[in-house]
Amino acid sequence: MNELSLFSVGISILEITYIIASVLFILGLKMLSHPLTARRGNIYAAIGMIMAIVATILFHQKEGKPIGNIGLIIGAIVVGTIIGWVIAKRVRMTAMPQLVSFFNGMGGAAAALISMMEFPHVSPELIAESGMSNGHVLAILLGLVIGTVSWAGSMIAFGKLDGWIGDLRVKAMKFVNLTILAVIVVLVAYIMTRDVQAASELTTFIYIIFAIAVVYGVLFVMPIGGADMPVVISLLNSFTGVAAAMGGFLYNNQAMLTGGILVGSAGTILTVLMCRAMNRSLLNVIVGVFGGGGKANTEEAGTVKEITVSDAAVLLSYSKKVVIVPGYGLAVAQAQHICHELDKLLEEKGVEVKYAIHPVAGRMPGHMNVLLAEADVPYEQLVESDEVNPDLPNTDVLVVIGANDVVNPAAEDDPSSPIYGMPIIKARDARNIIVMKRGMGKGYAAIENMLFFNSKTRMLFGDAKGTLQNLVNEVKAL
Amino acid sequence: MNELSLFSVGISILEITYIIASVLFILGLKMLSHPLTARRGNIYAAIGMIMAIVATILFHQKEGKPIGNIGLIIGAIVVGTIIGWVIAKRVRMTAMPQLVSFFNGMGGAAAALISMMEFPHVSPELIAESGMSNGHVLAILLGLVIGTVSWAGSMIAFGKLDGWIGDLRVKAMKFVNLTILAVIVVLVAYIMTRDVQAASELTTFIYIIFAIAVVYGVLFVMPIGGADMPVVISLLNSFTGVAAAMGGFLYNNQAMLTGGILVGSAGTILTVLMCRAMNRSLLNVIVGVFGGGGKANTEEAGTVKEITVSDAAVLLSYSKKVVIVPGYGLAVAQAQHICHELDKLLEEKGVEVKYAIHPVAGRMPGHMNVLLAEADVPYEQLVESDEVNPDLPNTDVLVVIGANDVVNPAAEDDPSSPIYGMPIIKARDARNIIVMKRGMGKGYAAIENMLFFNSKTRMLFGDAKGTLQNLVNEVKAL
Amino acid sequence: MESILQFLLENKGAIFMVILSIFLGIEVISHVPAILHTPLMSGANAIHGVVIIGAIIVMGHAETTGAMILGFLAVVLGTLNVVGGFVVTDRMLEMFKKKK
Amino acid sequence: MESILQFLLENKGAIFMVILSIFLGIEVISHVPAILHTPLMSGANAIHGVVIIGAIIVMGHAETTGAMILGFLAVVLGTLNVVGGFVVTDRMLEMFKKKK
Ligand SMILES: NC(=O)c1ccc[n+]([C@@H]2O[C@H](COP(=O)([O-])OP(=O)(O)OC[C@H]3O[C@@H](n4cnc5c(N)ncnc54)[C@H](OP(=O)(O)O)[C@@H]3O)[C@@H](O)[C@H]2O)c1
Ligand SMILES: NC(=O)c1ccc[n+]([C@@H]2O[C@H](COP(=O)([O-])OP(=O)(O)OC[C@H]3O[C@@H](n4cnc5c(N)ncnc54)[C@H](OP(=O)(O)O)[C@@H]3O)[C@@H](O)[C@H]2O)c1
Repeated sequence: MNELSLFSVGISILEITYIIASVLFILGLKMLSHPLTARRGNIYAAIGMIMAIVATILFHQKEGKPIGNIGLIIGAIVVGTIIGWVIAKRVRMTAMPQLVSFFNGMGGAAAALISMMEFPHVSPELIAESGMSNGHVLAILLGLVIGTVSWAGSMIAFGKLDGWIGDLRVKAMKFVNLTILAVIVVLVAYIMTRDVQAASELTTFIYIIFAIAVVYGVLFVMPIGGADMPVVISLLNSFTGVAAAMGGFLYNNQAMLTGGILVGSAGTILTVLMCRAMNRSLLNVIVGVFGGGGKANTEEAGTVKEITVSDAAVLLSYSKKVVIVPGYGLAVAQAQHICHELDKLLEEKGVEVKYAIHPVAGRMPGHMNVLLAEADVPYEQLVESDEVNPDLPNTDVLVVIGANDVVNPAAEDDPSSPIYGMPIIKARDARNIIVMKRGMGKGYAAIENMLFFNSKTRMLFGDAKGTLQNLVNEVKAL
Repeated sequence: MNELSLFSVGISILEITYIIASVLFILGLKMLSHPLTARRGNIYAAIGMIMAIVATILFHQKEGKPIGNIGLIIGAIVVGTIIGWVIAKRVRMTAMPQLVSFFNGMGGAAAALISMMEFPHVSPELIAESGMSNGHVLAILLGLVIGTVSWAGSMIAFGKLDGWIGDLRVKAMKFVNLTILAVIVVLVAYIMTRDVQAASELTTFIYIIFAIAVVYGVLFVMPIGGADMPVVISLLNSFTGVAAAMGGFLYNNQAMLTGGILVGSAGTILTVLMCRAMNRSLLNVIVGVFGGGGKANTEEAGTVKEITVSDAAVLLSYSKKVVIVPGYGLAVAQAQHICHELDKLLEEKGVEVKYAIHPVAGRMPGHMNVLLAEADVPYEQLVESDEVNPDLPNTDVLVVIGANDVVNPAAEDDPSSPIYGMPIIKARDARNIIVMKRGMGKGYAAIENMLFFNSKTRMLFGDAKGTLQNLVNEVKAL
Repeated sequence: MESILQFLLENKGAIFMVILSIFLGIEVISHVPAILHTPLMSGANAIHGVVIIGAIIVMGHAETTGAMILGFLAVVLGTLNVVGGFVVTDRMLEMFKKKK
Repeated sequence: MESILQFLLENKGAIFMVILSIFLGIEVISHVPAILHTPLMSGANAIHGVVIIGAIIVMGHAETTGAMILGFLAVVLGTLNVVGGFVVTDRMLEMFKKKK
């Protein structure tokens, strides 16, 4: 085999590896969307990724030149791997959404960097032939803009979820954002219509676009309510996918193209599905109507009745069937372990205890599952809302712990309510209802909850962790 | 615009049209698999097809030459359209499966003809460069073999379903088939390893392969039980898809490639799904184990009790709830119209009548739906088996008309039965059961049915159409 | 070995397209209810009638009488597949629609 | 107009691949249960880390010190995306598995 054919063998192996990697991405994504195969799917996708990376380092060639700086590249990969691994392993389970956002931002930044570095190197022959208005330049510019927006937006989302950035809601925001977007479009068009010898003459504009895209990313995410972040992260996720796909066009690279587009389209659908699970539209999330609307009939609310911890302990201990509805408050109070202690105590006394899991309880999908799994609550005790609802009339006590919107009967009764139509856990069907929360604070949707005023309801005020601790002590003492 | 750019505009439009057609095929197939959108999906796919055809005639070029013989081509299309349309519109609803098989065969034949005509024209430059063992030749040969097998097989399937070809089951068949397949493979390899100047030197071999493929197609389908034909047709359908895709490779044609592969893969899955609905494996269908196996316990069967038509009429007229289970016998007897007359009569008398539709009742999926729709039975009266089963204990009379396997309790009771595990309509749960059939003949699976010996069951022997007519007369006379 | 790699390399686009189409075909069909099996089979049958494009191309460049006869036949058969396929599918689905 | 057509023609393979991938992305995800939304989001996030390949290519052909610094950064960030993404997803899914 001569030099030339060795060369072409390398390229062939590289291209085939990319195709295999693409197939592994597709398979992985498919498997990720079924509970039983999800974990294996993640591993499949990871294998595809490793294959693509190794093959690129070994076999990639640009105008006949193989990959250089291999030491530095491997160094960078090692650094990235250590940092990424440690962060991913260390972080608390409840901080997962911001972590995903952080890693997403990294991908966006990488895409933007690639564009910035490739721009000055657009081949002069191409420019001589078809000017700056060619697919190559367009892919670079789109990669830059989308990657940058995704990076900046993800960082803000990260900050919000981590609690050190608040919401910024100004009336004019929408107008400002549209203007910035228009400026970006104009700049892109400007660059693409220039008559130059080499792209490097226009590098300054690249930095300008980068700066403006950063501003846009920040302003895009700033006004969105902190609790809507999972949806926004999913959206930014699909942005980064598209940015990666631009790189695929640029390098005529199958794996980047498929991987990027796949994530772009799957991410968009996932965003829509997440919105749907909350019974809202994507526009509604982005414009941020939530948290204010809904003229709940607070006037006629009536009074709430409290219950003491010892009475609650007695009521629970002498029940046959108890259903616990956990919500965001349980996560905030980090009360999952003590809650599981309570349910074990009750089960020892012969009480049947189930957890009713609402799909959007908490602040991310599956939040409650992750939380309770952390406390080792066995899977068989978790019941989905559709399943538990028909059973509630036979339930002696339903205990709401830090949940609010997901048990709000307004979703069924009040067509003017912003949550009207959302499927809920029909708490009021139970024989007795105990609600644990700190006070009369509202939930995420910021609307009144008539359940608290129901004649069957008793309130047990206080931080969920403390209250549950007291309850456990009382039950033990019985 | 000069000549050259006009040329390239035409090509561009053609390629874009092919992409749009491909997308319409995908969309159409997707919509075809949901009840509400199915009909629209079919139309979408048809629009894609028309676009592709028109664009090909207008814009296709081969080495700069546009499509010639346009008059003849349009003539052929007109002839094909008229014949196809008339046959498709005229044929009885119950003859649908053989019709699909017929049209499928036409597609296979077209693919084979294309291969035969293209073979002598394989470009001599290509042969000079890489010999006969190139992708082009392979695509032609595969298209020829697969298309021919599909054509011959489909014609046999057509003949079997139409009743003028019987089953041929010889022990050695499997061996013969494998030998023929081996011969074909050898011939293909032989052609591809020849050292010739032009492919036309090998044309004779093409005809030999064609002839052998015809024999293979015939022998492949001959031993398969007539009632398994829907599965076989679905399989041959995916064959034709692959043959069409070979044409796509040959002409580097997007629409043919996507359309063909899509049908090839969807057809394969559909075949598997159809097998699964009968609780059998594809291999089992092809090798044809059915019809013989299953050592049903005929010995201890006991005796059957008959009922007279007038007693049956009384029983039905004074019931509150009647469920009719139609089966293959109803289709054979063409008794759907008189059956609907009976149910209308009963409904007038205040009896609630439902039809329980088993997914594989009859000889093609949806057979009963099509049959009853033909007799204008309203859709609301049809209930799927899963839905009807929990209701049967409250059903006064269940009337089985020409069904057998789909109500056979062996599927639940007898692990040694060939139909064990198949979901059935749990007829024996009903308060009374009337079974209409001609005698004690067995069903498609050729096994004994203990339902007929159940103490709640009464047999009403005779051809379904005649019996139902008598029943209608009696009920009217009451 | 080398020539196989070469072949794969040259046709990587088409090969990948085929893989994607296979996936798509599987995904699209996998949730179809049993009742639609027959119409779906028939609809798919109509779609592979796309082979008619090949027939038109062959016919459009046919020069001898023999080739023309065969080409004519191929176009007729392809048309039969397309037209018959779509019309029969529509008829079946019409029956289902009639329901209401 | 003409140049757009020309562009489409030249990139028809890539364009069609993109269309197929979009379809596939939609099909593959559309039946995911709500409980898997977060892990799926995280898994998808890891997959778009494939951008690291671009970073490696850029870095592999960087010549000036400035380009090397930026390239190094790009590879580090891409790796963060990939490794962090897959590990975090696995951790989430591990929690779900623990159930039994
Ligand atoms: N899961 C998702 O993917 C997701 C994503 C975005 C948005 N959302 C939205 O989030 C909401 C989730 O409903 P949810 O019922 O879980 O929560 P929620 O409606 O937000 O209510 C949480 C309740 O917990 C109480 N609480 C807070 N801290 C507490 C503590 N330390 N101890 C005890 N109680 C405490 C609060 O009342 P006090 O202040 O009186 O204590 C509050 O009413 C839905 O509206 C959903 O649409 C969900
Ligand atoms: N639907 C599909 O896609 C499909 C495809 C292939 C195979 N299959 C198989 O076909 C079977 C379908 O079950 P099935 O219950 O509908 O039918 P079946 O089990 O085949 O039984 C039909 C019964 O109808 C009776 N019959 C025949 N002609 C009659 C007439 N003129 N009047 C009255 N009765 C008549 C026969 O008994 P007598 O001879 O005593 O009258 C026979 O027992 C299943 O085993 C299924 O797996 C279905």
